[in-house]
Amino acid sequence: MSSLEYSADEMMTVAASRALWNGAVCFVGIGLPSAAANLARLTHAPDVVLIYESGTIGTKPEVLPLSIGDGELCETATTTVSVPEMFRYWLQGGRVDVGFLGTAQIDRFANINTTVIGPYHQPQVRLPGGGGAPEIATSSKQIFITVKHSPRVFVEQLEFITSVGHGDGTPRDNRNGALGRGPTRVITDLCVLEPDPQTRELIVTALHSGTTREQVRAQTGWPVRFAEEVAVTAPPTREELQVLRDLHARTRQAHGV
Amino acid sequence: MSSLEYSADEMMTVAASRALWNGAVCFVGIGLPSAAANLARLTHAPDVVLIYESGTIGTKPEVLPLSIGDGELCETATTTVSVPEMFRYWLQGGRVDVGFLGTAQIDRFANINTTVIGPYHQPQVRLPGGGGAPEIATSSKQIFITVKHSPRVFVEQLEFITSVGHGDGTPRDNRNGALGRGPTRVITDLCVLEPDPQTRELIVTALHSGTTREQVRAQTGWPVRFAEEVAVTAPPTREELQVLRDLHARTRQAHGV
Amino acid sequence: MAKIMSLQAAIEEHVGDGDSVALEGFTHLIPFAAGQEIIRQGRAGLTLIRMTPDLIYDQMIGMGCASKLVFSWGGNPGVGSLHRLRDAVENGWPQPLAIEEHSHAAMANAYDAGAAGLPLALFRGYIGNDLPKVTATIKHVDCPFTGERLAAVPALRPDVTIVHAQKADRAGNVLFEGIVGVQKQACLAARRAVVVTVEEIVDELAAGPNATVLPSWVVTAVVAAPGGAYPSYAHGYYQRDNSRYKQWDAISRDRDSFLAWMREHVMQGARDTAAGASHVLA
Amino acid sequence: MAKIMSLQAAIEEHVGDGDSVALEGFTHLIPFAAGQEIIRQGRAGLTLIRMTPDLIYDQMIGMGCASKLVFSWGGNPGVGSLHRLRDAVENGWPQPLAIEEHSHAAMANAYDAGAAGLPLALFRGYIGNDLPKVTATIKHVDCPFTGERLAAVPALRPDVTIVHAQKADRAGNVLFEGIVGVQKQACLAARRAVVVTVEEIVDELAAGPNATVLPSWVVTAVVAAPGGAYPSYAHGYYQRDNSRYKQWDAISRDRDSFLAWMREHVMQGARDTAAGASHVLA
Repeated sequence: MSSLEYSADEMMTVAASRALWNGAVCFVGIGLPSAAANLARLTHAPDVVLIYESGTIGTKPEVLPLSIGDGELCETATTTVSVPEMFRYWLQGGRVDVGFLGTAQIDRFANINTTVIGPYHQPQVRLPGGGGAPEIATSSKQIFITVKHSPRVFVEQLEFITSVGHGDGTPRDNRNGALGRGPTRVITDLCVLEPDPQTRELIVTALHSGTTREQVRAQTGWPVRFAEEVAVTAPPTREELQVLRDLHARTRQAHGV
Repeated sequence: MSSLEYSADEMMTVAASRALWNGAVCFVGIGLPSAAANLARLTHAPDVVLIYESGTIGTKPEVLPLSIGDGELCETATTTVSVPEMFRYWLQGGRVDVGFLGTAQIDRFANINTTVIGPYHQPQVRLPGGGGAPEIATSSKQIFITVKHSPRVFVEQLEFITSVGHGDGTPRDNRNGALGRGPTRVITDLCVLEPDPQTRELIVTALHSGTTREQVRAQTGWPVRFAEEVAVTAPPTREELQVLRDLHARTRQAHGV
Repeated sequence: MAKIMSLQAAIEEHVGDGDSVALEGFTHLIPFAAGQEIIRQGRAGLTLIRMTPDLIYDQMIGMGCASKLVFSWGGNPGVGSLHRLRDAVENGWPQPLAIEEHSHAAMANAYDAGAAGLPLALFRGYIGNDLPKVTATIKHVDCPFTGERLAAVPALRPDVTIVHAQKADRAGNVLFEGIVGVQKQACLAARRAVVVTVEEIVDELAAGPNATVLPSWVVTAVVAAPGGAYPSYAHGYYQRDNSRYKQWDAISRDRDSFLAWMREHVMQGARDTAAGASHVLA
Repeated sequence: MAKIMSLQAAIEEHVGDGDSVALEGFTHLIPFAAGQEIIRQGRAGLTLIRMTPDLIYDQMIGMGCASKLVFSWGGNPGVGSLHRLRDAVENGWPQPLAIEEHSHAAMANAYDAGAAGLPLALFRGYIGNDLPKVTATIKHVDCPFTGERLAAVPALRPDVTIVHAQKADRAGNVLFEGIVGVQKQACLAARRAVVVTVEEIVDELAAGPNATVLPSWVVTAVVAAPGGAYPSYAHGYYQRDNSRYKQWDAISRDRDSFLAWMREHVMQGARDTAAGASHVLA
């Protein structure tokens, strides 16, 4: 690889896209997860099955949707079902390999908050809320989270858990009803974190090419730990960058902004 | 009316058809109810909404279906939904004005048996079973039953209640969960019976033209009572007979038998 | 991803003795060809699940494939009894048949719950009738908001679901049209395998955006079986052979005539399906 | 049978102060024209129900129509916050807004239960998160078969449901196509009235056998409102105006600019809808 110019955001999207395998059934959140999932589909995972909560199954958008229910998603889908069916038969039915989420805040056990900053009834900032995430988080076989690293995002303590990750680290008990393994990977613009197999605390398992441990520590709101062996994420390939940039360009043009 | 020749079966179907009003939403059982409901639609009730448990809503068959799911029902319907949706949104949803049922046996409280003659686990005759009727009987706003009069049908005691009518005559308590008023009319080839407002026992409220009380008593397996004023069902009109016979002729031709 | 294969191979690979199997199709699109292939392959000890057993389960029961039947209406539609079913229940011929009997509403809800990954279905049903006295799987749950007592049945989760549809594309996506019954729910409720026979395999499904489509990745095997729903019907392909349903009453009433008919029309090859296919061509 | 009427008359007749009202449409087919007519008619004290409040409820909340919001995701899709919703929740402007907050799964199930005439919805949800601590209507039920503890929420039963669809025929049967969301469920869950605005009223719906159709007899009023989903979209008619969604962020961030925009585009007549209609023609 010759050295390519790329942004940290591009690295993040590329690293997130690589986590998806061909044929995976992925329930896609809007924003960063959607870009990563579609990049995967347009590169190494052409048969990834993308599901959006608007009811579109097996969608292959030419441009990234701005909303979770853009017409493009329906027009390029294998089929489009009602929203109750989506949540009942497809998500709760246990058919989703990967739930791919973004978030506003995340704690060391990969619990996420998209509801509120400050007390719920006297919020400093009222965030949009859970949407599909609370049940995506517990009915998908595993969860990937992608979010930009910052100490306001990676916080010591959440004021509100919108969607559970690994709770307080106690191993999940089937009787609490969560079907899947929960978050297995968090991909940021700096690194990849995975839950420690013992403690379930997120630890850094890979640093993106060129990132230092200090950078990660500075952007994490708790004393973040590193795996015994920390891998280095390969930089984006020329093809990955080209496909991603084309996708964004098509998207900008289509959205007329 | 000049005197027309007609059979007791024709009188039964005509009398049953007259019970439906224009605009009624009718969940139709196969056989006699289907003939009556379609006769109503083709005569005085053009806007009756016919629903069959196969999922067809607002169907307008040219010929009588042999099965509850003939293609004709779907081709002439406003829309066709899945069977779970039919039972959940349309029947249980409380949208049915009249559930129109046939039966193998009926008792004095209009409970019906279509399951078994003899002990359930050692049946003399195994009948087809309940199908949609158990919940049609309790989720429709009212129930019409049409069946040929005979002492083997109108029995003192059912060995099995497949679909509840008025139970043991105790007024229905909303807490038992039945939504509707239950059977309000039983139309046979001899007469019309309705529940006594007090006791809920079926009593004869109309004799078909030319039928005697003795005939009804002889064909009823319990000492049947008569209303204080017993009406006489007008014989079929020329139009009713013509439309019914045309319908049967079209049906015979279409079914190729 | 669905694998396109022959009917014989699909049944050999996916249906084993003792399995619970749902062959669904509500009057329309009944998978006769698949059921008859199961008979030819001599499967035994099956738990057969179907709202309306119809002629296909009458045949399977009469040929000794089944040890249990889960059903909600066991007649010959528009005609009368299913004589092989009755003979099994009333006389234990050719072998005893355990039955689990429900209402349509219960089974439709139970398939829906199976598709939805729930352990139970909750509905307003089984009020005032005797079915809960004879069917052990009917329980009740009180609504925590209103106190209303609702009926509960376990979700239906067949080992294998087999259905017939109009079309699949070459990737194995399947389209159902017309009376769609509980096919989609039954397929999504299957624990181990979903086998779909179709009238034809096409390049493009040409389905509307909200048509009843099963994506390839929830289907195990797709089988081209033109006429495979005969003597039931396939909307857009051929009509229900009502005369065959009526003839079945006489054919099946007697054990010997039943066995003779099965030998001639099913056991010596898929002649019944061929009759259906000829309807398509006609 | 649905009555075909004007938007003004339909809202006058069917939406009263203090009603619980669901204007549904999941990103697609959001009934903007109807919501803006409710604003023009000055309704107050409404309980607004919607999975994704979107711009339409931001407008209704900012104009003082609502005293309560039932919702599951309250953002501007792809853009960020709904500033009028935030201002009401954070600062009580223009008046305090009670909120009942759910997840999408809960609301979708609750509409489904409402359509099904059940008092509650049962689903596998609300596991491990804090929503049950702040939303009083979340309870639990134990499965009598498996012992699994499932989440329960009351059925949603709005007094009035308002949706937008592509077409109605002259009898008032309604066709939805594309992303159909929870519209059918929300309509069938309504207690008192169902108002449907449509792009056009046609002679024939020309719908497939299993299309998403509401029969006329479950619809109260049908209103021709071309462009009535603008700036959301109507599959087959016009696209989502993503730029408007982005502009809304600036328009709505400030109370005065919001009020000025509403005066110009909504209060002086249905200019926003006209903009949508011009998209159709374009």
